[in-house]
This record gives sequence, structure tokens and C-alpha cells, in this order.
Amino acid sequence: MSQYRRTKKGRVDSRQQISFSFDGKTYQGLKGDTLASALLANGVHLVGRSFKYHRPRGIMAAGSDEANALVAFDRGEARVTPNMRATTLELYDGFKAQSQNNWPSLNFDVTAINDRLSAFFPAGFYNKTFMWPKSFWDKVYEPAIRATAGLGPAPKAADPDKYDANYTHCETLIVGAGPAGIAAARAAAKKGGRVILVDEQGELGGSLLSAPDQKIDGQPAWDWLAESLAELDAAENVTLMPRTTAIGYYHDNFLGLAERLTDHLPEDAAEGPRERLHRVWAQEVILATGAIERPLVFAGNDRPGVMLASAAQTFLNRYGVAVGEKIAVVTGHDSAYKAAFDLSDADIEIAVIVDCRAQVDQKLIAEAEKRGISLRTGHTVTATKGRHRVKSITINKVNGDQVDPAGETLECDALIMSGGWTPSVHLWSHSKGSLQWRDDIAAYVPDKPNENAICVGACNGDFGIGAAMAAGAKAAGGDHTFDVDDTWPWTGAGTLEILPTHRDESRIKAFVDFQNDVTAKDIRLAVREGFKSIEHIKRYTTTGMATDQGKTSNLNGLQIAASALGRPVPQVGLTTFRPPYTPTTYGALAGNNGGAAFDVVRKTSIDGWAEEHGAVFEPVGLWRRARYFPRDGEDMHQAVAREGKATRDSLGIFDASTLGKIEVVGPDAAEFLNRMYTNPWTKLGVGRCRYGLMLGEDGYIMDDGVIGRLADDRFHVTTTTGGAPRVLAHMEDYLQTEWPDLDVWLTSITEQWAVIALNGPNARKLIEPFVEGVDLSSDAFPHMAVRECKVCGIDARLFRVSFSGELGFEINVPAHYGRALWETLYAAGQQYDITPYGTEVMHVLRAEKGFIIVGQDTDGTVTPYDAGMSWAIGKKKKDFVGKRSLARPDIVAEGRKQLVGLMTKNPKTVLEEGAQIVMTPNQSIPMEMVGHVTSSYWSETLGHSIALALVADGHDLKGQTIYVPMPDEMIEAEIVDTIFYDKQGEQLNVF
Amino acid sequence: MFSDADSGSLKLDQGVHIGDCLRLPDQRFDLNLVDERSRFCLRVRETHVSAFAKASGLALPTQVGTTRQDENALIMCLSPDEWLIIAASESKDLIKRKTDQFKSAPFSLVDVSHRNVAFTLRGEGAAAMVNVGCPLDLDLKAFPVGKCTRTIFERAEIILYRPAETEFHIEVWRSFAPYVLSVLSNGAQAQ
Amino acid sequence: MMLIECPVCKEKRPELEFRYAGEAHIARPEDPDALSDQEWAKYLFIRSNPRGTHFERWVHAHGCAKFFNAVRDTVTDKFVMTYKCGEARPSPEQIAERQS
Amino acid sequence: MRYSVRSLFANALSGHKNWPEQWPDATPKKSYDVIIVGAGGHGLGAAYYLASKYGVTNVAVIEKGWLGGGNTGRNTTIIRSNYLYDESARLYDHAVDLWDGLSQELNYNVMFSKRGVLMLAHNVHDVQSFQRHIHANRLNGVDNQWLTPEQSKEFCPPLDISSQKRYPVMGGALQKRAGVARHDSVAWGYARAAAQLGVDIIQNCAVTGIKRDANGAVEGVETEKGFIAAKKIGVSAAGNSSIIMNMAGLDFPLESYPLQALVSEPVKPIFPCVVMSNSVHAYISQSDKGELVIGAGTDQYLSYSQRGALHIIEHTLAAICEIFPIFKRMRMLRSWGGAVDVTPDRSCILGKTPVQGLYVNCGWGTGGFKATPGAADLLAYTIAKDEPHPINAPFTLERFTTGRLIDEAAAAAVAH
Repeated sequence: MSQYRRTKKGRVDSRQQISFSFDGKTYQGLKGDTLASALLANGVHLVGRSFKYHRPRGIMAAGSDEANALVAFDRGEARVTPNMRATTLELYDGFKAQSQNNWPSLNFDVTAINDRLSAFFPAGFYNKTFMWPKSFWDKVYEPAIRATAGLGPAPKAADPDKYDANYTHCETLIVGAGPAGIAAARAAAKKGGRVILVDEQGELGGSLLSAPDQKIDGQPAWDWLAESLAELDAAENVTLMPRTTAIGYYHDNFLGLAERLTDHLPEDAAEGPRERLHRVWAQEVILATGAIERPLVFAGNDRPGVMLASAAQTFLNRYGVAVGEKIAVVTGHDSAYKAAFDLSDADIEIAVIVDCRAQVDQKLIAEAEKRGISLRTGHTVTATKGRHRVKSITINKVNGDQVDPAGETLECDALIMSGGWTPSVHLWSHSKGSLQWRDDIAAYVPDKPNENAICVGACNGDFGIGAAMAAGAKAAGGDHTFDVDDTWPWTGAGTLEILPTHRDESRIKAFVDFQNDVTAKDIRLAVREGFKSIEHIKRYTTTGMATDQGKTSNLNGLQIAASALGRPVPQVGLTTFRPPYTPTTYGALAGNNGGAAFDVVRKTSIDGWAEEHGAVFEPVGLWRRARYFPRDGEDMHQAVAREGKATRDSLGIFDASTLGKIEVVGPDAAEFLNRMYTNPWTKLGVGRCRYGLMLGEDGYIMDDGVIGRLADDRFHVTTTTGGAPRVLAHMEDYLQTEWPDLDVWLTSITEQWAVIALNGPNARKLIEPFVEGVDLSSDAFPHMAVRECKVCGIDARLFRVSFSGELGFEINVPAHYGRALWETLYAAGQQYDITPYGTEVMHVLRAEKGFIIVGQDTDGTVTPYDAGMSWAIGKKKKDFVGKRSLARPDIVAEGRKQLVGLMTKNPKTVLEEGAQIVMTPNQSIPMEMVGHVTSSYWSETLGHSIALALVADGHDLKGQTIYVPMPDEMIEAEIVDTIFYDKQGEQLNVF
Repeated sequence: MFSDADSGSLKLDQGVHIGDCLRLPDQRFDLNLVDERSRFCLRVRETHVSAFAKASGLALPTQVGTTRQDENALIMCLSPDEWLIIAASESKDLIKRKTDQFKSAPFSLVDVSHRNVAFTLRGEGAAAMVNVGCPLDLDLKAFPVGKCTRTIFERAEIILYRPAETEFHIEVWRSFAPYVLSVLSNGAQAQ
Repeated sequence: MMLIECPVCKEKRPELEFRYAGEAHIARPEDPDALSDQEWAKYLFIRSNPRGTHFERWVHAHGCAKFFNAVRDTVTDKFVMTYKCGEARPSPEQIAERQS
Repeated sequence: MRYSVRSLFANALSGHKNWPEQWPDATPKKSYDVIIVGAGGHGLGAAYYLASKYGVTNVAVIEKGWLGGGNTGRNTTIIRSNYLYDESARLYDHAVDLWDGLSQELNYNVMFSKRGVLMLAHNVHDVQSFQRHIHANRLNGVDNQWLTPEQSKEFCPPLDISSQKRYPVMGGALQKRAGVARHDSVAWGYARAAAQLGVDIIQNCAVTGIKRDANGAVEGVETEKGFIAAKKIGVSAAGNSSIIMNMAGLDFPLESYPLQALVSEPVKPIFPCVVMSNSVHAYISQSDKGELVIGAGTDQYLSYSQRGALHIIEHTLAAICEIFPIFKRMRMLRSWGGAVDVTPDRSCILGKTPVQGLYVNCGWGTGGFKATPGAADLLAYTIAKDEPHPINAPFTLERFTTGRLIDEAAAAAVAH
């Protein structure tokens, strides 16, 4: 056991030795240690380098407020976590961590030259230089800045760990399991309702864990704690959640809780998810988040060995570690005395207590005297020395405003400090509760709540343990008061922004934000340069923007700024607290939404067949659709040529199940469709279909699809694949809010029906044997007809429609029969060389016919006129959604992009989709573009390429030559009609 | 040539398979696929509900979020004018016949039997599993036995119904089922 | 995440079940053709976008599927009240009463 | 004092005690030739260009909070100009032209870093849409090139391009001269340069009304610090634009939505460029400090609260982890929200208004930062000449009446 371990103190288990490594060196610690406590037990103070000046830095705090001691936590190459606080890492056997931000080593860091040159790097220096020569910014300066910046190592491999998330509800959520939080939880447990008590630490108890000599209701604190926790643990309505950080407090009492499940376990014992995000709604929230001790600001306050007094006290009382053998104390607050006395009582030499106040409570003086501790009131610390650890401090007497330049140098191996306490109002502020300034404690405390929340204990500025516990109990509806010896003085002059010094303040480095290397003079410089808002000062100096988010630095920075501005603190304001409270793993926030669960992949009931038959898929909206079915090493081009030809020559089979489908039912169904679609519906006969065009109220094409009338009061509406949810929502919106009087109802039936499209001259022959009760002859069942019938004995809806220009049928059967029917038809179709085809051929075939695809040939700015679809507009209809917009001046003006066909002069040239079109080829950049190619394919059927395009005034330009400038050539093409194949539609009626 | 082209010839396949990861031995829940059912979406104006119930003999629950189970069907009231009727697969015509008895006002009955598949989650851990992706409060006070509702499960819409204290019935559109299973599976492995 | 009281379900439900549907009480004109281009543009696009009390539409998309109206403060994000489609816009007095 | 290595050196020797204020706190005069409402990058920039380019120096910028405290100081600083339509491409390319050289012009390093912006395509439709952009950009003289998945990976090594993903990377559109800049420095640089040219910057002074004369023309603004006269008022108030326009009796086609962003803890350089994925809503770069800067999507409802919901962040980080699995262990340090003003076609409104003497620059939605110098210059031009510059002429308020919308998002369209 090292000389710094005090085996009689602390909650660590001296019988359980633990071996761990830091920077490759092996040390011994104890079960219950954090990395910080174990390193200190081994006499190691130097653990990191600061962000900007690469100054040697030690351990400053004992909890999540730590700003200096950041390490890379190493659980294997893919499990290195940068920037972890040594003070919150729980030790286990085989634990490994490395120091950061140094090269070649922590002890000898080349970049520490920055510290020597720090005069040239004041706040905002980068705004003032690196501008010449201009080209150097990208090539020289910025890469150099980036290389030296950053803290921890960047990740190298994909994280193999799992994360989890859930939703939780409770009546009472208590954040912070210190004395106030536990008192609240006990009262809440009695009251009933679900209670959740969370604490960021591995062990519940908060400040009680560092206060073994405290008595509560006559019991030693640790006994009381154990009993209370046992009681809570046994209560059915209470959930205790250690290692859980309330990261943010959002609208309507919704909080995110990040629970760390495995980082404290040896690697081989870690099972299940690494972290879990609990998304919690609480009826009431009790915040018992405590307070954070403030450092003092003086020259050399960042040296390893300089730390918060409460941290030294915690290391001793909770971890059994002496942070030094000869410790100096500098304080402006009473609380540091208790720390000093605890240390002294553990036989650690207290070199001196320096109190910057002239007057100190008599009890403290007496207690110091009793222990023989030298107490210097009305003194200041003006310097510290020691390269990698503090070796001495210089103290000077303060007379009024004057500091006696004659200093006295005292040796020590640690310096502990206290500048008062800052209530942790982070979550309260996330919830938009207001704050008020309290001069007596020089801090902001909660004022008015915005949610059903209450702050109790130190986070409310109530520092006595007894008062805090009573407040906690009361907040949870209890009335228990606690018998607690609470007479220890607790006042302090937190209002001094910087310890007085005789030295030139523009030359000394007195740190405010330790991690970001922001000094008091940086803040003064910012004010001098006109940065007068605290948000400006924060951004200009970066104070409070380090990974601790200013937990220890915000108020010191604020007070220095206020003093420089000559204004009281409340008038300077406070920067906004932003979630999360402590840094939170992306993986936890992503929760279960990884891999297959990242987003929905919708598959049709026939998808499995396509997969088994080698389909190449493409995502379309949330669906995945078979794009083509390559055979024997075919590429897409070859497969598409084959599938298309087979369909036109004989028979193709296509899975159209993804098309959106809506059943529109009710006596007003036709009237409703009249209003929603451009086309007229009243006269559409039962058993007939019509193509429908839907506009947004802005007049642009929104969706299209075939609509069949099954009965007077029943329509089967189809939509585009991606548009289905939008179309249904759009319809519901109008129906519910504009026309609630209409007797019509909408039901999504997309998933009810599997849809198998059969196209080609042999389509009828194939299906005839399977269809019952329908005369499939063209006279009885013409193009654009629909029947309810049975197919293979199953209730089906049979459409005679065609998106290919060939004789076509679409068989709708209930989805769970989809695959079976497909297989039946496929087997029967062998005699016709039936060929499955995918979306790519579907696109080619329809383009040969000049049918548009909404979203490809239209882009949200295309009207029916632009698309050449005036025929789809019911001329006699007084109104439909979008009609009025079609009459706006710029919609009817000349120069609109209109849909045309293109034929390239060289028939082999296939234009690129998205290629731009110009009228005259010899232009310089920027060219005047008149349109673009929307669809373009090689047509195997026609033996030449075809394209659709939107071209300005294109409808009047048939026969004209246009040009498509490509990077390496100028392609000529002629504007033609949009129908390339079978202009008379004869193929639809083959027998 | 296909003489057996009758109702017996096509195999029915709900297309959903519950992975092994959801059958871990020490799970505090059990997940099962509900077999084939008839399902209807019924829409009747609020003003006609009682007349409809009387005429059809279908006992429609009238409070949103409540269910009624009788010998014919399980009926969930999802909205003041919307019900999901779940019946045995062979009861399809029965339900149609019953609703056809109502003639005094328009309504809408649409067959959605294959639109959904359904799971049951049973066991002590069932509620926690639902809360992996569903944000509702499943405490018995907030979500009592018999309650049903449409809600959300991460990115999928579901209908959640609680037939018993430790049992949930989840209806989901068939193509969203694998996604729901993926999230449940991630959650199950994390329990 | 906000909790929204659905006036149809009469329950507070998580925002995830709802979809925002824009400003409320903008009725589609009876006879759009009778409107000038300016008046039509106002109906289509002009929105009050206030800091403070806002009348807005939501739809309980993953719940009862009903559209409804809400009064919400756009500075605090707090809902003052929700009410069914077709019900009258609450008066300033009603809103003040609910807020107090 | 001119910023230079020499001045930095000299001031270092004197303990940095002699740096002057970057901009003085101005007391409002009784009247100005031009008042700009809103001291973000756009407003301060407009004041600067009025004074430096268009000879109008009697200018005040009035700000209700602290300068640069709105969306200028809250965005993820992406700068690019590879927009589809001629109108947008010209507008944003004008801005990029000004970004290049802005540090030298202002004598203030705004750290414009041309590290390239890569937009990922995840499906066939994305590919088609990006190709259309690339062709249009080429003919407009805007750089934008197609990268295969492998080239994308080479350009951005952390990218996962395996084809088995839910959103596989099918390629990307790269604009090389695009990049990022240091947001605060832009506001400060313009403020300092404008102040040096005599512009008054008046912070903590909310505008409470706009006064108009009998003919309806503007006479000045009512503020918390009293009435200030001006015959020309330029409004550049982002999320609060509707409010200010209402004061002049104008209703606007704007809605303000919360938009969130977040940064990670700083790590050593890992991410050399900017990557955007519209399909999964993720925008990411690494700051010079080492933080991963990530933009999230908007919340769905109208709000001025400058705070958003956690589930938006969850979705964004799920997307980031999906595209960049190596970032799953990174930790979110800070998240925040802003209010973005969105027009029906998601393009800005920049020009004159129906009220004489009132000019507006608003509706930038989620993309205002990249336009900062361009918007500022064009607003200044429009105010100085009382007519729009040809570049901003299409971005009128009237387009919503006539139907000539500039809808980039619609053009990216939806899947079929």
C-alpha cells in the first residue's frame, strides 16, 4: 500500500487489490476506486495536458465537474472512449487508460511550446492573423491548427457495443441521490406512485459518501444511508438507478436519462447493452442535484496538485487517499476548513490555511488552533511553483486594496482551494425555470418553475444537510424533519473574482476555464475589445465551452466579466445551460435504431420470391422493390432489354403490390373524388376505371393513379408507391376539415392486396383459366375495367389496365395469398415464356408510351398543362383542389417548362437523366438552360433511345433541334411527341 | 389445365417469422404470431352508432380506446366513428351479413383482413418490451385491461390492445412487422 | 417531447403520435374562382406566425386519426387548450382564463 | 487598429492592453439614412456593404439582443452553392465568391475553410436528382462533381459504403469550393468593419414599431430606446421577420420552426470535409477545435422557443451512427436550438416590400448562413438603389401571388 493510502478511511475495500494501467504503466488500486483516486493513491498527479497551451494538468475535482483529468478509456481498439473523466471512471481489474493531447509523452510534450508562446495566443487571436498569404489558410494554417487542436484520440473502428432505449413513466422522478434526494425518495415512496431515483455516480449517497462523521437522526451518516437505500430498494414502487445521468429536461416534464451499464465491469464480464437511454415522463420532478465547488482564480492555479478542497476531502473520506503529505489550503469559503481539518485529523500535514477574508468565524479559528494549523487570514496566493506538481506557493498579505509585494514562499505538495459553491441548476434551466441572483452566496438559484419541478438542497442554495433533507421530504409530500448536527459555518465570499495580487495582471496566468486555457486576462481582453454580452465573452474566449461545459468556470468567468464591465452580475446575465448535463454517447441516443431497425424496410408478400430469384432491389420510399432480375451474368442493361422484349413479345409478370390503395366508400364518394382529383367521376360507370390526377392546392401535380368504381358508392383508388401516406393524409385533411358533411370514408388498403401485373399479348390467355365469373373478352371486359371476382378461388379484384401499352391485367388478391398466386401464375406461364420484370423495365415500357411518373417527370413545380395533360381536367367542374392556382399569372404565362419527347440524332446515344438542355450549342458558361431530361432509356423494342424532357414552351417546339451539352460532347436531339410506341394503342386490344 | 384452381389451392402465408432472438430461454415474456383472422374497418357516424349496433347485432363499444368481445368478434373502438373488427377467419361472411342489416344510414365496411398481422406478448416483461418502442404509459391505471389504441412503435404505427394484465396484442401493417420485430429483438437482447 | 391532449381521445399523448398541420381557422374559400390572385395567395400562403398565442391544427395521426385545433404559446411551446374541428375559435377571455 | 502578425506581436509585448474595441456601443442618433433591423451576419453585412460599396455611411444596425446571437451563432456553418435553379445557383454562388476573400476584406479571419461539401445519394432517385444538379451547375459555372461510393469513401474515410445498409451510399455530389466558416467571427468581422466605416451598432434595443407617414412610407422605428428616424429600413430578422413585418402592416408567407444542432467533445482530426445526407437528415463536419458539428432536422411545429425535442436529436444521431459507425462511441457535448423562418417554397424573400422604404431579407430557412455575404451585399444594393439587383430580383414577395416559385426542395421531389 502506498504512502498516500489511508486504509482506515474511505469506502474502498483494502482487501480487494486491483491492477490497472495508465499510459502503459501498471499500478495497484482498490475495489471502489475511481481512476483518479487510484492514481492519487499512487502519487500520480500529472494526468493530462490542457487544450491550447498543453500545460501539465492534474486532478482538480472528484466528480463529473472535473475539467482537467481527461483520459482515453481503453477497452480494446474498437472500444476506446476519448475524453473520459478520470474522476468518474470506476476501476476494475485490468482497467486501461491513456493520457491525451500530448506528444511524444505526457511528461515531455513538444506542443507545450505553446505555453511559452502563450502571449501570442490570447483569446480570439485566430481572428487577427493567419490571413496572409491568402492561400496559406487552407494549406498551411488550418491543417496546423486542426492537428494541434482536438483533445482525445479519434475513433478508429466501428463500435461493436449495443445500446438500448425505452420509454418510462413515473409519478416522481428524483435527480440526485444525495441526502436531499434520498429524503425525497423515502417520502415519495410512502406517498405511493412510481418513484425513480437517479444518480450519475456508481454509488448512491452523494455528499454523504464524503461525510462519514455526519450524524443523521442519531445514526452515523453511512449507516443511515445504508438503511435508507435498503428501504428504498425493498419498496416495490421505487426504482433506484445509479450510473444514470439526467442529461436533459425537455417540454412537459420529459427527461432523458442515460444509464451506463457495463463500463464499470471488466471487459469479459460485460454483457448486454453498454448504455440505455430512458425516455421518461414524470408527473413531478424533484431536482436534488447539489452544488459544485468553485476554484479560486490566481496565478498558477492550474498546476497539478492544485485541486478543489471538497475533492481532497472526498478522496480522503470516500476513497481513503491523501492527495498530498503536506497540503496548503487557500480559501474564501468556510467549507475548506472542514476539508483541512479532516485531512489534518488523518495525520496529513496542513502547511497553511490562507484565507483571503480578513474576518473568519471564531469556531474555525479555534478548530485550526486546536490542530496547530497555521491560519493566515487577509492573505492571498500570488504564485505557485512546480513543473509537474505544485512544490511551493507564495502568499502575500493583503492590506485593504493593497497587496504586500513581500511574499512568503511555503513548500507543499498539494494546494486545495475553495471559492464557494455553485448550485447545479442545469436541469432546472433546461426546463426553462427562471433564476435569481443571490449576493450572499454569489450564485444563481432557482426562482420560478416552468414545469412541475422543484429544486431542493444545495441546488436550491440551501446548504445545510438538515435543511436540505427536510426540503427534500417536503417536496415529495412528506413532513419528516431530520435531526442533523448542522452547525458548521457555511459562508464565503464567493464574490471575489480573482485573488488579489501585486503582480501585473496582464502578465499572469490565472485560469478560469482550466480545460480551454481561458485566463482572467483573456476575459478582460474580451471586455476591452468590446465584447460586452456574456454570450459574446463566452464565445470569444471559449470560457465554459470545454467538455465540462463550465461547471467550475462559469461563475468565476461571469464575475470577472462583471467586474471588468463595471456592472453587477445580474445585469451581465448568464449563459444558457444546454443539454446534455454531461457528454452523452451517440450510441445511447441512437438507442435501438441501428441496423435493420434504423428504418422500416417494407417488403411485399412476393418479395421473398424475387429475392430467391436473384432480383436486384432498389429502395422506393420505405419499400424495397425488385429493379430487375439478372440471369447468368447479365448487367442491368442486358437484363432490362431482355425483360422488356419478353413482355412486349409474350408475357411479363410484375409485382405492383407497393402501389398505394385507398378504398373510398359512401354515397358521396364520387363527389369527394370530383373535388380531390382534376378528373370528373360522377359519370364513371360501375366496373370501369379512369386515370386520376391529383394536384396540391398550389396547382402542381401531386400524385396520380388509376381509380376503379366497384359500386355506386365504392371506389378502389390507387396512388403512387411513395405518395400513398401523403395522399391519404391530404384526403383526410379536406374531408375532415373542409367537407365533414360528405358521407364518405377512406380506408387504406395498400397492404390488404397483393397486386400482380401481367402484361403482354399472352396475358389474357394466362389468366383465363384461373378467373371465375368474369367474361374476359374485350367486349365484356374492355381496357380500363374492373371486376370483383375469384381468382384461384380467392376473392380478388381484377383490373384491366396497362402501364406498358400491352394488354394488361392487374390481379389484386389478399396479401397473404400473394406469393402463392404469383407462383401459380409463374408456373402456368412457362408455356408463354413468362418473364418477371422489375421497376426498371416498368419505367422503360411506360416511357415508350409517354406515361409520366410523378416525382420523376414532374418535380413539384409541374402543372397538368405543363405535363401535357389538359385532357385530365374536368372542364365542366366548378372547383377541385388546385384549380384556382392554375389560373395564376405565372402558371399561364409563356416560358413554362413543358413535357416533350426527345429523340437523339444518333439513335444509339442514351441521354443522361438530369442532363440540361440548351437551344443554341455555342454558348459560354453560364449557358441559358431551357430544360432538362426527366427520363431516358434505351428502347430495345424501338431500336433507339428515347427520352422525356421538360423544355420551356416545349409543346410549341415539336420538330426543333435542341442540344444537350455534356462535359465531353454536345448531343443533338429533336423534340418529338411523348408517345414513342404504338401511338394508336392497338397493342392494348390484342386477342 | 389447372383443374384445382379453387380455394384450396393457394397457400396462405402471413410472411412473418419470429426470430430466435425473441425466444431467449430466460426471457420474461413470450412472443407469438396470431394466426389468420378476418379483420374489418368499420366507419359509422357517431349519430348512427346505436342504431347500427341494434340492427347488426354487433355490440360496438362507443368509448374511444375500449373493446368489446363477444361470440362473434373482438371489436376495438379506435375513434368515435371507427372500429376494428377482428373475427375468426371463417366469420368473414357472417360479419358482412350482420352489417348489411343496417340500412337506415350510410356507413363503410372495408375488408382489411390481410392488411395487418398480429403478435401477442405475454409475461411479466411484456409491458417493458412494448415500452422499448412505444411511448405510452402502460401502468394498469393508465392502460387498464381491455384498453386498445392506435399508437406508435418507434417508426411503425401499431394498434395496442391489452387483453390481460400481462398480455398485449399488437396489430401492425404486414410490411411493418419485420421492423417491429427488429426493434423488439434489439430490445430483447438488451433486457 | 410535448404531451398533447387530444380533444377526441380526451387523453394526453406523446407528440410522436401527432402531426402538426399548420395554422387553424383558415377556411378554404367557398368559391375560389371569385378570388383575386392576391386573395388566393393570402389563403394559400400568408400565415400569422405570431410570437405568443397561436391557433393551429394537429392531427392525432397515430391515434384516433382526427384533426383538431389547439391554442398554443409559440414562445413557451405550452398548449393552452385543444378543441375539436368545427368548434369556434376560443375568445381571448377563454384563453386568458385557461392560462391563469 | 489593423490586425496583422505585427500588431499581434506588438500587443503581446504590451500585455494586450492596447487593443481597441472591435465595435463601440453606439448611442442611437435621432435619425439615420438607413436602419437595419437585426444584427446577425446578414444585417451587419448589409450595413458594411452599404458603407463600403454603396456610399451610405449614416447607418444604424438595431438588435434586440446581442449581435450574432440568433441563427448566425447557432448554425452548423455549411457553405455551398450547388443549387439547382439558375436563380438559387447565382444567389449562393455570389455569396461563395464573397466568402472567398472575406477574411482579407474585413481584416478579420472568418476561417472560411474550403474543405468540400459531399452530399450523399442513398437511392436511385437521389442519384437522378444529384445528376440533374451537377449538369445544371456545370452549365452555370458552379462546381459540383459526381463521386462513386469508392471515391466518396476516399474523400471521407469514416464513411461506411457497404451496400447492405438500409441507406447505402450510392455516390455523392461534391462541391470542392464549398466548406465551413467560423460563425461568430463572421458577425464580429462585419460588425468591426462596419463600425470602422461609421456604422452605429445598437444592441439590446428591441424594435417595437415601424412608423409610417400619411402616404404609407416608412419614417423610422420605435424602439426600447425611443424613436429613431430613417427613410429606409432593411429588415433582416430571421425567425422574427414576421413580427417586424406585422409592425408595418404586412402579413408575410413565413413560418418559424425550431431547428437543432449539436457538437461532440473535441477529438483529433478524423473528418476532413462536410457531409450532408438529406435522405436520413444528417449534416456533419469537424470544427477546427475538433468537435463534430452536427445539424438535425426541424421540429414539426411553429415555435420561437429556441429549444427542440430530444427525439429529433435521437433520429439525427441514429442516422450519423448508421452512416459513420465509428462515431457511435463519440459523445454529444452540447445541443441547442434556433428558430428558422421558412417560406412556402423554402427560398428567401429578398427585396422591396409593398411599403415604401421598407426592404426585407428573410425566409432563409435552414440555409441562411451560407448566403451571408451574398444576402448582405444584395440587401445593401437593393436599399441603396431602391431596386433589386438582378441576382435577387426573382426572390420577390410577389412570386407567391403570381406562382413563380423557386422550389429547390420540390425539385428534389419524392420517390415514385
